[in-house]
Amino acid sequence: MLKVKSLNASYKDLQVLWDVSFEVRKGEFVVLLGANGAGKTTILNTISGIVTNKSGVIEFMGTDIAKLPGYKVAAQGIIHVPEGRRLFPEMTVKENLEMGSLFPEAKAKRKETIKKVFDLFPILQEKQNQEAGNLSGGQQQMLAIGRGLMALPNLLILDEPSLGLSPVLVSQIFDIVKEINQQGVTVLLVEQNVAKTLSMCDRAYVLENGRVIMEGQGQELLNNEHIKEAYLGI
Amino acid sequence: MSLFEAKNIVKRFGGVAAVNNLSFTVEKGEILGIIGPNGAGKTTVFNLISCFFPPSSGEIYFKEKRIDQVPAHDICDLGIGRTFQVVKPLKRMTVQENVMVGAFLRTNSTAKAKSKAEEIVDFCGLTKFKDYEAKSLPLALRKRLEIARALATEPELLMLDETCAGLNPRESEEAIAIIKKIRDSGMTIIIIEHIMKVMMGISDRILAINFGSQITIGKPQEVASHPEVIKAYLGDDHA
Amino acid sequence: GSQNAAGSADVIKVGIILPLTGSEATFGNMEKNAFEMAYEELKAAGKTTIGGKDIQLLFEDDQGKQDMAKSATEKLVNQDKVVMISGAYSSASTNVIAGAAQSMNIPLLVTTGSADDITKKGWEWVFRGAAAPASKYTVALWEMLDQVIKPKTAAIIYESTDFGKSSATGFRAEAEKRGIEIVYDQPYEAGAIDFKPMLAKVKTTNPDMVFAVSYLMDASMIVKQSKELDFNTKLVVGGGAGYTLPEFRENAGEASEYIASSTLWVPSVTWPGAKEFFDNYVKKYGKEPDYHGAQAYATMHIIVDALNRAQELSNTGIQKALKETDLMTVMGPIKFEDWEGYTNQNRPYTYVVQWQKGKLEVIWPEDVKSAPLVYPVPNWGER
Amino acid sequence: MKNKKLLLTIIALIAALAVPLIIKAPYQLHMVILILIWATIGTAWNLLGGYGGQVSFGHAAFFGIGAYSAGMLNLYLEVSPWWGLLLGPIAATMIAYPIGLICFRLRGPYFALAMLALGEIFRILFTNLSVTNGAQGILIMPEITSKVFYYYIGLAILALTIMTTYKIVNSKIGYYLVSIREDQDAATSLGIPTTTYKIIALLPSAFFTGLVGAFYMNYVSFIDPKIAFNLVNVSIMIILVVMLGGPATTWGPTIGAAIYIILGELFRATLGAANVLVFGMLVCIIIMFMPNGIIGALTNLGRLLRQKKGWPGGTKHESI
Amino acid sequence: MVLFGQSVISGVLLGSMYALIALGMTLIMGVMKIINLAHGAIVMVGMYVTYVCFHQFGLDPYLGMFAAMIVAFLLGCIIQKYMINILVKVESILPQNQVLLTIGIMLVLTEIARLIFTSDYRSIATGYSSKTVFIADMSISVPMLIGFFIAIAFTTLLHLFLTKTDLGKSIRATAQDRDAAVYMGVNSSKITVITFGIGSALAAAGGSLLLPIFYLYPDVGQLFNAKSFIITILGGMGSTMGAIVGAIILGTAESLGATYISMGYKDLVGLIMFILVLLFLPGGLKSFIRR
Ligand SMILES: Nc1ncnc2c1ncn2[C@@H]1O[C@H](COP(=O)(O)OP(=O)(O)OP(=O)(O)O)[C@@H](O)[C@H]1O
Ligand SMILES: Nc1ncnc2c1ncn2[C@@H]1O[C@H](COP(=O)(O)OP(=O)(O)OP(=O)(O)O)[C@@H](O)[C@H]1O
Ligand SMILES: [Mg+2]
Ligand SMILES: [Mg+2]
Repeated sequence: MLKVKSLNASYKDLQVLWDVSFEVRKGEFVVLLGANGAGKTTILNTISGIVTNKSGVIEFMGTDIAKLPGYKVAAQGIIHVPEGRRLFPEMTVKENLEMGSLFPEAKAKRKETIKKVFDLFPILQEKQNQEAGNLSGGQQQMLAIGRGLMALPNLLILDEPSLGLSPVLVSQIFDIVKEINQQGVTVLLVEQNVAKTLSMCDRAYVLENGRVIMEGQGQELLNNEHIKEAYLGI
Repeated sequence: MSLFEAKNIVKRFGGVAAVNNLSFTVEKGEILGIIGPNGAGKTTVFNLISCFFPPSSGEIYFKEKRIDQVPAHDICDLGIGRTFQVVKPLKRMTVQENVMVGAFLRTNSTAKAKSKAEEIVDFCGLTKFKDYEAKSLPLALRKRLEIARALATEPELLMLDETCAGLNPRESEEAIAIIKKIRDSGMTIIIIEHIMKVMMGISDRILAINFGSQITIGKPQEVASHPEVIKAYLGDDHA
Repeated sequence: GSQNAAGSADVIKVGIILPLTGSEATFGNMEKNAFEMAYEELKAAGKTTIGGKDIQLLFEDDQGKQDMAKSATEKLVNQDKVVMISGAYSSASTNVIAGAAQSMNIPLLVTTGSADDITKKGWEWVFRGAAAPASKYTVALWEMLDQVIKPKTAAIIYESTDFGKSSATGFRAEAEKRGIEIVYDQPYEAGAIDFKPMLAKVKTTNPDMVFAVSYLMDASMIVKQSKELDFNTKLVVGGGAGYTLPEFRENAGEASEYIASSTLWVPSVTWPGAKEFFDNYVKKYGKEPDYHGAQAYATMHIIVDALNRAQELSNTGIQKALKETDLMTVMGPIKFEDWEGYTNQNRPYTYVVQWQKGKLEVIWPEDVKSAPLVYPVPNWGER
Repeated sequence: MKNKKLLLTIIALIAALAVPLIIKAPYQLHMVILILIWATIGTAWNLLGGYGGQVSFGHAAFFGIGAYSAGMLNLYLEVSPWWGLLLGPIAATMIAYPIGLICFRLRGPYFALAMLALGEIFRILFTNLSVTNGAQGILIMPEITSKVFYYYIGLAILALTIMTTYKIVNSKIGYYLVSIREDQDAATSLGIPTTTYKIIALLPSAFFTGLVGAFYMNYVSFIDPKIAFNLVNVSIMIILVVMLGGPATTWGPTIGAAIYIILGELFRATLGAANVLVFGMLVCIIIMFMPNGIIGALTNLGRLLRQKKGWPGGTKHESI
Repeated sequence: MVLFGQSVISGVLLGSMYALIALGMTLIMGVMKIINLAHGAIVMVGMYVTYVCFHQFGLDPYLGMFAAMIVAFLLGCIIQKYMINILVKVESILPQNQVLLTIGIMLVLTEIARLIFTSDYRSIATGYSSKTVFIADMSISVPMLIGFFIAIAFTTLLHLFLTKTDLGKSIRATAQDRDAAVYMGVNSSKITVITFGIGSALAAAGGSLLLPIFYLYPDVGQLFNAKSFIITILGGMGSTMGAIVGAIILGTAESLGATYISMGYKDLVGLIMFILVLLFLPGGLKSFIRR
């Protein structure tokens, strides 16, 4: 479904991605691993067209999207729940959710999807008329994911969704991601919660200094010595 | 008397109480962890202590002096340093200059501030990056810079807000090592963190809150096995 | 600027500073046109060549800013080596140029700037001929008020600028002398959209007459809104400027009817050449000149006259020639005299004019009037 | 490094002292004096705006008060307007204090707009009050005509201003100011009383602006409220001068002033009716393509040439 | 009593004349966070368009208003697309450099107008320019009354547009976080361009409403910048209802100030109100009105 081939990307004159290749197949749950600053967020932003200084091929369902501007990528059904949530702080929770469903198909089902999101995150329903900026960190994260779901995505990209969440919410969020995946949405996830994600995912890629150094099944990597030492700190 | 004491503090935003009648003490030299679900009011507690806004009611004492009405900048002078959950680096200043700004609290001499900063930059393992602008650092280092800058003000009480969030296990271990080093130098610390492994490892006591009120306070093991904490915060798989 | 020094040998340079861009550019350009027109006429008459040297006009743009006026003066005097300066339009610029001219011992002939101060400092290098001190615009008006109208109460409204304030001060002083009660006396900031609050207040004081000093568009706003408020008084007199210009009539429409004003010049004055100037200007530039144009036109004549009479074309020579000026111009006879604390100041002739049936008629002084005064003016409802 | 800087400063100073020996034409010298005036205002503004990040749109207030101090001394006490050089800066500083207390309660654009409003308030007050001679302004007779004299006074004022701001900027206060500019919350958490330090920056800024205002009055010999408190021609021009040269740099305002004055006069003298139009276009182009001024653009270029590699993409910092 | 009534009526009507201009400002400043000192110049452009329509094609100013809005919309789009959008991409020490850009734009627009139309004052005389109706001795200007109703209509429309339509929400979303809006599939540069365009069109409409009763010249716009700032802050940044209420409050305050203090201090009333609101009511009227 998503094929990335020899992707290079830079900020100004500083190159951060070097010849990155990976793929995500339809219905899969793929994880990107890597230390801080390895370039995970950069990869995701390259896909969704926010980082423009790049070369290489990004193919989504057969079409090359590498040259598309960001907003057209979203129109393809790739929805990115960004690092740091990036909500619209002065809009209400409900308006934030509505902003998630701007494309015709999603808009047609707006009411139903909102209901589903509220079922997933009851706290959002409770706070639906509050400004998003006044939510606590965890609530904001839920809203960000909810907003992503509103678009009825083909491919859902999540960048560290568990960041700053309480343990119970972390498990909840992972459960939800898993559930979304099982409902047929393809998921590409970046996480620091290495043990947990590796045990859940189908496949994973390991990134170091902007290069893919390893790939494999989740369980398989979990037992890898290098991974154990560098990421699990065992 | 304890080094720090909060008495029945309340903070309301609009009608909602983010912190609701919370009381706790911190003893000299200990590490107090604060846990609680998202939106429980942890960061708000820090903001109250550092007087970013005044409490709706209640009293806060530090070294037996009441501090809840003093201007925010005096808090640091009194000996309370903090970091921010959402890091706030002084972006276009170098790492060293960031730390110098902290060090200037205790000296007026540029030379002294500089040497002090160098010492602390080294202590936090940032020497390699001391001439880089703060905006070019990755998150892990920015968080460490927050700690370094707060340390430079020579606090007696240091408040750390999710300094390990977003770090991978390996990096958080490095962060923990630094925090332990700080404690060993005799500083008192209040720390907020969601990663239980970290909290269990370094806290002397843990305060668990929900809806702005205390659930329980005590030894890490006791708190972690408190049924209400499990229910509201840890979830069943942690039990 | 050393190349220019060599060139200055065979031409006589005269520097003229005007606002050619910026918000005062309308008048600056009108004056520039009038200067040029006069120059060409004088050239045709062979007066612009003196001892084999041609008079050359150097125009500098001050954008209506005193900073620029200072720079322009410096440039003209020190780089272009002009023998004398003329200009400027605004009082602010003229003030600065006057100070600079005085300190550099260069003759300055003021074209328009009307601040009283300019010729009240005893500055021997500063001359004001075609322009009057603002407080003297009303000489004819007071004659008329004394002889015909004899008001008991008056209201003064004026824009808070140099010209407005000087005019109001002058009017107030004269009124006090005569025991006329000033029932309303306030400045306003130019450019307001709504004068009704002020006018409504004036209306409650019910004055015999209103003396208003306004720039162009404020003038028409004030009379239009007086009409809208149905504020009737026996006579509204403008203090010059805004109330006499063609645009006033155009913008105020019927509300301009019977509004009077004091002024320095109208096309129908009897001074020789005035009518020709007006007609030629209209023919040449397709626009009607107002008194600013006449001032510039007359100033050009004064300059050429003085330069022709000067014993030598040095600063002192020109100063002396200017001082001895006795010339008839479209603005009337020009002489630089010292009186009432003024130095090198021509005694201005002033007029009172009134809009009647869309035409600006001279109603005072008696001997030059083109139409009789309409007084008291009918109420708005009856016009 | 340090020695080199010192050497350069000394060379610059000697060159500056020698200017009247080289430029003898009064007209050119007049331009240079205007440059000195604007360089001083810009440097003073830069302390608060460039380093402290408190962008003031109301510095005309201080300029005007300085100028009026000189004018009113002459008008009422009939003493030499040169005494204004003493009274002007003091008056401006005294006015600045309450202004600071009021406006520094606001941040960012709100602060900028409040200062804009205050500048306008002063203009309206000075237009309507009769003690200030209202709209008529104050005209004085310049006592000294030698341009060289004005040049050296102007130079001394600029040198004093640059030296003082340099000292401040490289001390604790400077670090505090920059930290306030970068993140006020962080600064507060580090124990910096932000309002106090903003005022500490405002007072000298107002002082020197007032000083140069008084000098301006002596030099130009006439002011009225429209000139002295002008929003576009003073308050905004100051910012333009600083932006042009490079905010938060020692020499930026001076370079900016030189360019501003020279180009402005060149355009005025040569371009005729289109001169302001061209100037406006130039402003747009400079801001769009040199957001950190000429010095900023040059250092950026320097960086590109010098620094090619290095993690983490960080640009090494030039001294603040 | 008549005097007081007359002042209040004048003030309310005057305020409503400011309202549309301020509405444009609140969209550009409040929603897009751009301090736009070229706003007045755009009002001026709108006025000239209306003027030309009237003189060349005999178009009534209330119809010319639509032509002015279209021209100003395009002009605003161009300014945002080719100038401001380029500027926000480069990083600078002081974010306020964007203000200076708008000053440059103001100079350019004003001088272009001057080259075309010279500095002459121009006005149009319509049959209703001076029409008034009297209520108990208090005069009400008909064109101002028309302006009042048009202002209310536009405000209501804009309010509904921003809160009820997806495009309106996208505008607000883009203002708050450009990149985040892109993640949602919003073409955020296009949105900023449209927003600036709409803001400019409203400003031009405000100018057109003034034309029957006022006059124009190239610098006329400067009269409106400060007023629109005051109103925008007074009403609360980005609040449409705040803008119109703020405008009317400012108009009334100016009017009462002119009557009871002095016309010379009229503008002072507004400015002092401005500073007081900044200090003591930082959210503006918005805090009361609730968007
Ligand atoms: N806007 C930017 N400008 C310049 N450099 C950047 C920018 N964003 C990121 N970088 C640099 O690019 C590199 C990769 O960053 P990226 O954010 O992709 O890492 P990451 O793997 O997502 O890390 P984290 O775990 O901290 O989220 C880092 O060295 C970072 O400093
Ligand atoms: N400035 C504010 N205005 C209104 N409500 C606020 C504000 N700051 C915080 N709140 C509310 O107060 C509550 C507590 O927030 P706080 O940030 O203290 O939570 P927290 O415990 O730190 O959560 P997290 O673990 O997610 O960081 C939340 O419901 C939040 O919405
Ligand atoms: Mg990342
Ligand atoms: Mg928190």
